[in-house]
Amino acid sequence: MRSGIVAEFPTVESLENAYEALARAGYTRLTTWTPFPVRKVLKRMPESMVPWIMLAAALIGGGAGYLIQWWCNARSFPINVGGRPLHSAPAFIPITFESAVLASSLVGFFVLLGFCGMPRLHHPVFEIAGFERAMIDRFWIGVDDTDPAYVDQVSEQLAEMGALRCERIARRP
Amino acid sequence: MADVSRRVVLRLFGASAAVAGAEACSRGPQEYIVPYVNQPPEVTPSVATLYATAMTVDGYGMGVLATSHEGRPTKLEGNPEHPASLGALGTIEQGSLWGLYDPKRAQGIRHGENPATWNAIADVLARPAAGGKKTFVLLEPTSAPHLVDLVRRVRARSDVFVGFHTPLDRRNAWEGAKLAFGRVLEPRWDFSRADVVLSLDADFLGAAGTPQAWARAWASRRRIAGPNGAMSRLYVVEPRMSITGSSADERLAVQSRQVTSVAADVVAQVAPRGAARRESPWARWVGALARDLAAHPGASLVVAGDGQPPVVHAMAHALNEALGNVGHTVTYAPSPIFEAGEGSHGIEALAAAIDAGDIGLLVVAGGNPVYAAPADMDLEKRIRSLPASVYLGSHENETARACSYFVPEAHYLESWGDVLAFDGTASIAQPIIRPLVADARTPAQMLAAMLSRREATSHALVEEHWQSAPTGQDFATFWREALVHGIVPGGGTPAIDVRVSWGPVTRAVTAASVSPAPFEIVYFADGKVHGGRFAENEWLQELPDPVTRISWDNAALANDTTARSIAANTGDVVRLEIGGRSVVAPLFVLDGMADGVVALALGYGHEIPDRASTGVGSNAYALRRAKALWADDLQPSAASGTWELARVQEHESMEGRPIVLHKRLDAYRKDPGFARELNETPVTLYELQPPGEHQWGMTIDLNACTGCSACVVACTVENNVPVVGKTGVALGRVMHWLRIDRYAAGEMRGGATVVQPMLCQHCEKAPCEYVCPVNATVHSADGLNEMIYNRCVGTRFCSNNCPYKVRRFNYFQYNRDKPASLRLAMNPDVTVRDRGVMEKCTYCVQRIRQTEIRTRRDQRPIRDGEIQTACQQTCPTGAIVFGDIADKTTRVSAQMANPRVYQVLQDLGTLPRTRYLARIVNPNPELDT
Amino acid sequence: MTAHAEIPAVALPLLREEPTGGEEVLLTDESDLELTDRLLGPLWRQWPWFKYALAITGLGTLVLLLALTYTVLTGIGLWGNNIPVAWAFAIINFVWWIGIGHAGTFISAILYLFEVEWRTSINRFAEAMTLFAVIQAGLFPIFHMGRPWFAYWLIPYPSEMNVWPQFRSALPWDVVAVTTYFTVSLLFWYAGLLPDLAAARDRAPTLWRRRIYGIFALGWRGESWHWKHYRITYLVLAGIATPLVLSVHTNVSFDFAISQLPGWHSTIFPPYFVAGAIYSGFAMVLQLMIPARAVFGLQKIITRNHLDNMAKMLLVTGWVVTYAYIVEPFMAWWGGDTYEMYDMLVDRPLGPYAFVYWSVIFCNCIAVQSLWMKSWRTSPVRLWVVACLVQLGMWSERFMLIVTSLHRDFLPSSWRMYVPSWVDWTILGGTCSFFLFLFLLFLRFVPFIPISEIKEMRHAKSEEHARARFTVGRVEAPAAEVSRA
Amino acid sequence: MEPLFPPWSDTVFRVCLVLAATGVLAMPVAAMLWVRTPYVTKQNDPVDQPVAFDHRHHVRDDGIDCLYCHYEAERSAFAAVPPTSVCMNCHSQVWQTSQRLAPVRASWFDDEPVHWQRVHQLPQFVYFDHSAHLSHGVGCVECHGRIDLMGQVHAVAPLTMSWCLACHRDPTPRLRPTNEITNMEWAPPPGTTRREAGEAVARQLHVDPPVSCTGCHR
Repeated sequence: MRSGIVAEFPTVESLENAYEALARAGYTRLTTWTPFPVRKVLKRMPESMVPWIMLAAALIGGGAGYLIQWWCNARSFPINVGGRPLHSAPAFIPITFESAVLASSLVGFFVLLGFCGMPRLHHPVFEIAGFERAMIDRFWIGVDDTDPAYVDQVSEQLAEMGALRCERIARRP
Repeated sequence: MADVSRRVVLRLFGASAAVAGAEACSRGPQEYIVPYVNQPPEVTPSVATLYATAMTVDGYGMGVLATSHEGRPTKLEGNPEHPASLGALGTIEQGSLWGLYDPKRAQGIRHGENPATWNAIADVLARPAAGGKKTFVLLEPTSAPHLVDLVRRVRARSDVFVGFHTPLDRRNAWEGAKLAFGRVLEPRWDFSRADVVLSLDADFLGAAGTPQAWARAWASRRRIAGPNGAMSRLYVVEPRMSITGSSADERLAVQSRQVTSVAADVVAQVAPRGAARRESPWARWVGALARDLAAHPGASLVVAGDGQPPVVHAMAHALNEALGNVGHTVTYAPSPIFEAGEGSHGIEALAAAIDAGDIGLLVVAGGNPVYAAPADMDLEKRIRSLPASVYLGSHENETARACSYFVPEAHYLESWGDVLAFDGTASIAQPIIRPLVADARTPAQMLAAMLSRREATSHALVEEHWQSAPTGQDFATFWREALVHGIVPGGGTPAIDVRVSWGPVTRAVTAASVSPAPFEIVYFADGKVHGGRFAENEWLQELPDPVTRISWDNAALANDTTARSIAANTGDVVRLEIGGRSVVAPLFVLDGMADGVVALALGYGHEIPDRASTGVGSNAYALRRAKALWADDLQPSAASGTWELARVQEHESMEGRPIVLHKRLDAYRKDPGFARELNETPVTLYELQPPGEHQWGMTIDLNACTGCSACVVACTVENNVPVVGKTGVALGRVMHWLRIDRYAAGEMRGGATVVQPMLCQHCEKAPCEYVCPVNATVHSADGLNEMIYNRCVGTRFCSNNCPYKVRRFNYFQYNRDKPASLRLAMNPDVTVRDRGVMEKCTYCVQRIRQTEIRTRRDQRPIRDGEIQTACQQTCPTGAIVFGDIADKTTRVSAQMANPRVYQVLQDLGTLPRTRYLARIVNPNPELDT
Repeated sequence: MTAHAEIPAVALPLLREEPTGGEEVLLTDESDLELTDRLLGPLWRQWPWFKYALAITGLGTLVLLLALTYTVLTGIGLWGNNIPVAWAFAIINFVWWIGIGHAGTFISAILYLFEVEWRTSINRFAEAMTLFAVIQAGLFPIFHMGRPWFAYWLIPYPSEMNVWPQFRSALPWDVVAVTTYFTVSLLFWYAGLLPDLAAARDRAPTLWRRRIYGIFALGWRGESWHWKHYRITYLVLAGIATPLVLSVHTNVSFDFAISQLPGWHSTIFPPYFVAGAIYSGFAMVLQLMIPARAVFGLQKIITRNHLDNMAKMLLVTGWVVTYAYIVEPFMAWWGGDTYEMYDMLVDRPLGPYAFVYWSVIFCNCIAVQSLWMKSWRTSPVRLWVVACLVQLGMWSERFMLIVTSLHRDFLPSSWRMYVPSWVDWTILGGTCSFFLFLFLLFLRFVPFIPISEIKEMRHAKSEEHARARFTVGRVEAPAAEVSRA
Repeated sequence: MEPLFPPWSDTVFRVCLVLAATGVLAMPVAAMLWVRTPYVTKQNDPVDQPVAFDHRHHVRDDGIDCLYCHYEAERSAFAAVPPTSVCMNCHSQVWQTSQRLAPVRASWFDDEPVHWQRVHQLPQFVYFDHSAHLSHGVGCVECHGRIDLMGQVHAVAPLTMSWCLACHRDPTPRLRPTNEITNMEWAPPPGTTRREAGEAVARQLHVDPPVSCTGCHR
């Protein structure tokens, strides 16, 4: 999120409750920052596209791997090697497989970074005092002010839910 | 020197194959083209020219065709027109090329330690020796007509003795002839007409020094076309295992001293002229042999070896006469060697004369007498006692050190000469290259200098002899003809008719004693250093001995029994002692040696530092007294320590695998198709025959192959095969593309061994090819298994997957840091391989491709036999046949149809192009038990 | 910053009292913060012995460098190789190292898929080990070439020679397999590291360290979307890494299996090699983990229970290779091929290299049987000794497969012995210290216990705690569900 | 709280990463392009010779046939720069005193060969044979270009293996009647393409260039 209210919670449970409550209150643009994945939060989110992208990459990579071998040994420089056929399909399988794996894992990794908006060094939330505990033992939740259900009172609501503190992230010009 | 820089154009520095490759990313170095100033008409760059010349081995002539690339002799092949060669050359004759380029060759004339001029030497030679003393000239036995002239003229000088010496003389044979015929004659054998051959310690198949014609003729009776063909039978009586012995059908291993009595027994049975018959351990063997001989009157042949005493030769002559062989399988003629048999003023005479104090100047022309002289003579001390001594030699060797003056000897490829073959056929030896050693001289020039003709060139000396000789035609024509053909027209000296005088023979027969000695030492000249003449020759030193497969050493050869009685085993150091003198040598246990016999090859154990020969093997001359080639008062004993022998083969058993197929003749006749199943094409899914017009293939007839190893040297020289030295061989990194495998075949009698030339089999479905990750070894359209050095990255997977292990790897940089002179010996048509590259036999693809280009240029087909691989070309017995197997009319196709043909490791389905003809042995059924 | 307990001496902790069963090990009473700091501790703390250890292994690495340079400049004639034994130490070490490199991905990927939760404490460790082992392995195929400067010819690139690699050979397969394996392992490892690097970023004592870890953390913020994509990607990566692990050593085994050499061309090679690889891999994990847990006092994180499970893995894979050792000679005899029979039934057990064969049998088949005893499985010292024996055995096995098969093949005329040269030994030793060198750096600068995952497990367990007491290692631990969310 | 990195650092960081990645990927590509540059293949790079020999003059003005000097080309692997004697055939009569010819005369009288710079350099392991090509209808111009228009000779062809292979695999468009070998301006008879003309030659001379490795590498 770019701007809005962020609140710090001491425990997973308190975060989960807050999240549930806000969701029930109709908030759709909620973000959490947690040291480890929180089941209840992830459950409410739509599925990721990464696996499908990786599948496509695998198919393309594998196909390319096979075609390269075929082109090299059967088309570009056909040459009698030990009386074997020029297009020795069985011998081309290992590389086909490996290139499929290579392609899909490379693509997968970088797509992951992309989807996570990484790599990046600076992020508005990093400017929030105490946020550095978010990777350790604190649980943060954020309400985007572009959320249709957004109201300024949300910070009070969060406080009631047991937020240790609430901070506002101002929109940058 | 234009000659050197021209090499650039000639790709001589192909050694930089890798560099060129590595520099693919940078610009190659700027090269130069250095044309002739005035190109000789006969020279066409890149097109090799053949010149006929002749080499002198032990005084006899061997016809040579030298391949010359822009004036560099790069390969020696046999001259087909020459009676001793018939196109083949042995190991030493081919290896002799090294001597020309040997970087350790003596470079200059010197007096003591100081350089001197030819004039200084000539002064010494021309003027009478100081103090009115005599001059003694020591030459090697020679048949060179122009040299003989000079000797006669030099002798006209009252103050000059001329004597002859070689450690390998034929005096026994000459004396034997005297005994039998009353005069010196040499037998001329015709094995091609002999059904039964008896060799009395005669290694006539050993490729070194003997006329290749003998092996060829013998093999002509061994190559049987089919089960109904006939083949000769070879009996061998010998103390040590020789090449001839291992090719024998029936073999009797007895001590050298016993050969006499075996011969005597044969005489006693074949021609019992009052000679008493004795009981002997070999009575049964001799009986069968005698009956076999008698059953083939006029078609048998008895030959005696130079190692045997005169009586044995006499008996051989007697037997041949009694068997009616004279005129059929053997004829007699005077020896071409000048003064053959005259021992009167040999080296002993020299010693005596020095002791008598009447020698003022010694002139040694050729040889290395100080090294090779009898051990009890101490010639070195005697020579040092002389006021002056001049030595003409190829290297700064033992003799050179003893003599006060030294003159480098001209190699026969850089000087003029002439020589007679064993049958008297004369050849004029022409130089192929300008002398690489400026001051080099020939023995003839030394003699000429003694006649105050110091300026005479070797050419002048040879020419003037032949101008005076009755040639029957105008000289220019004669000279040209003689040079073109490599032989002087008119052929050899005619055979003469003689009768054996039986008296001495019968007396000898009765006198011969059977009893063996506790230990007997047998000296012999092997096919490598040949008594020491080629001790500096790395090609030959690295060549594995055909029988022991040891390279870079000689060893004390003895059989198991003898070894046990010495309490030593292979690799142990033994001390061989005779009359107080002793040498240490590595023992090598070799089957087929006679009990009690220890054989030691001559010519090893040199001590001059920084030479190829340094510390290689042990010096047999240090033991050898007088001139006998054997002595029976040997006292061997185990010494401390071991001696690593560099062997190229460590395992003799075939482990019951179908590698060398062999069968007895009678068994073969019963089952002619015994090889067929090993020649079947396994079922395969793949397209086998490549599309090319020609399909090259090779057959090797194991019946004809004697294992002489001439082909190995041919391959080495033709294909720039590097030398890796003793350590390299010991580590298992020998580079020979073609090797002669040798296996024990106990169930066979005779040699009880089989040999097999093993080279790239050029498999149709080559296992090496499909494992190469970079296409560096692939199949050509004409069926060759190609090896592309410049593509090879050296993973060595191909070698692992080669069932025949014929691939060789450049573990180090063997070529680029070679001395320049050795690079001159390189064949410019073959890439010089770089470090880290795999290499192997290519069927001499350079010859194939050049012939293709030539014939296509002339728009004509390639004739059968027009392409000869190097090994095939030099094979004395014609065992190797190469050609187009797609064309059914070629010789190789005919061989492929022979019922004996088979594939090694056929069950692997590699479908080798190189196929073998099974070995058939012909033992005497009467001796079966 | 919370204060840290002083690092104990190396030897002591081996004797220290430990939780034997490993029950509730993760339910220490520390807070998340304390746990994090303890696990990050080794990164901030000064280790008195670190620089010495680093110096020694660094020196060894330098020696390796020199030996390789010497080889490249002079030629591999410096090694003991000859004809017929054209492959020897280099390939032995290659197969050995790549085998060691298998445990990491196996633990992280396969055990992850099988929801084996005890993997959590050790997977990062094992993955790092994988990377460093593969680096060692990768050296050999290049340097064993006669002309390593042309190694790139194995890669299909448009060359001005218009020549390509030959893909029927197993060597190009290796190139691809090894590079793929290295890349995927690296990504897998790094992906797993992101949350902990972020944690290190936020706990590092000095600004510069925070900045450096910040750069490597790539801006990870534990956002809900991060976790969403991260989880599924990690799962899929694990999914494809699993067949990859199996395929890599299968490819390596093809280097031999596609040839026709007796002792090489065998169809059981792929499973045989993979099992052997995991065998030696687990042995190496134990060899490194047992000392490390002692040094850093991680007995509560890497419990005897872990040791127990790993020991069982050793036992299983040990039996698989034993099975292969039995099948090989049987197949030779059953197939009746002369050459195979000689190699399997005569040359290996009775030939000149018999001592190698029998040490293989002892180390890989007999010694490991001691792990039937729980006392041995849970005793760090004994287990460590067994692991070392297994490591030795697996190296010897590769010697047996490569040298013994090569030195006596079809034509007895070319049979010959092989003796390694001092350069061979130097390079082998050199790679070992290079491996340790990298590993020390890893321990020093990278969070080598997955902090985030452990915190997650603790959370899950504390949820479950009321319900059931469970012991670490129970496969159906509900924590696994969490990890699959 | 003060963040670790200022906002602009994101852009910087990403740009750096992208540059690094492209750099790594670009290097091999650059190398591949580099080896194909005329600089490495030494194309179009006039070489200074010890004698300022001008082919334009000798070929065009004097109409001397290539084979007069390079007479080896028909029977040998090497076309061979001619021996000094060939130069002297004419230049003992004409331009005897020309300064430009001093090195030639020096060579002739001192019997010292002229060290010509090599223009067409093949690696040592390539066994090219001029006679094989001439006798099968490959004209000089096919590989050497319009020598008759060169003052200083320079290589036209890259002489890379792929370049050789292109012709060995499909020779016909480069063939011509053998009597037109040295003709720098030969064109196929009107109405026929080079390929047609070449096919006729190929049929007549049984042109079948080797594509097996040992055709050139031995």
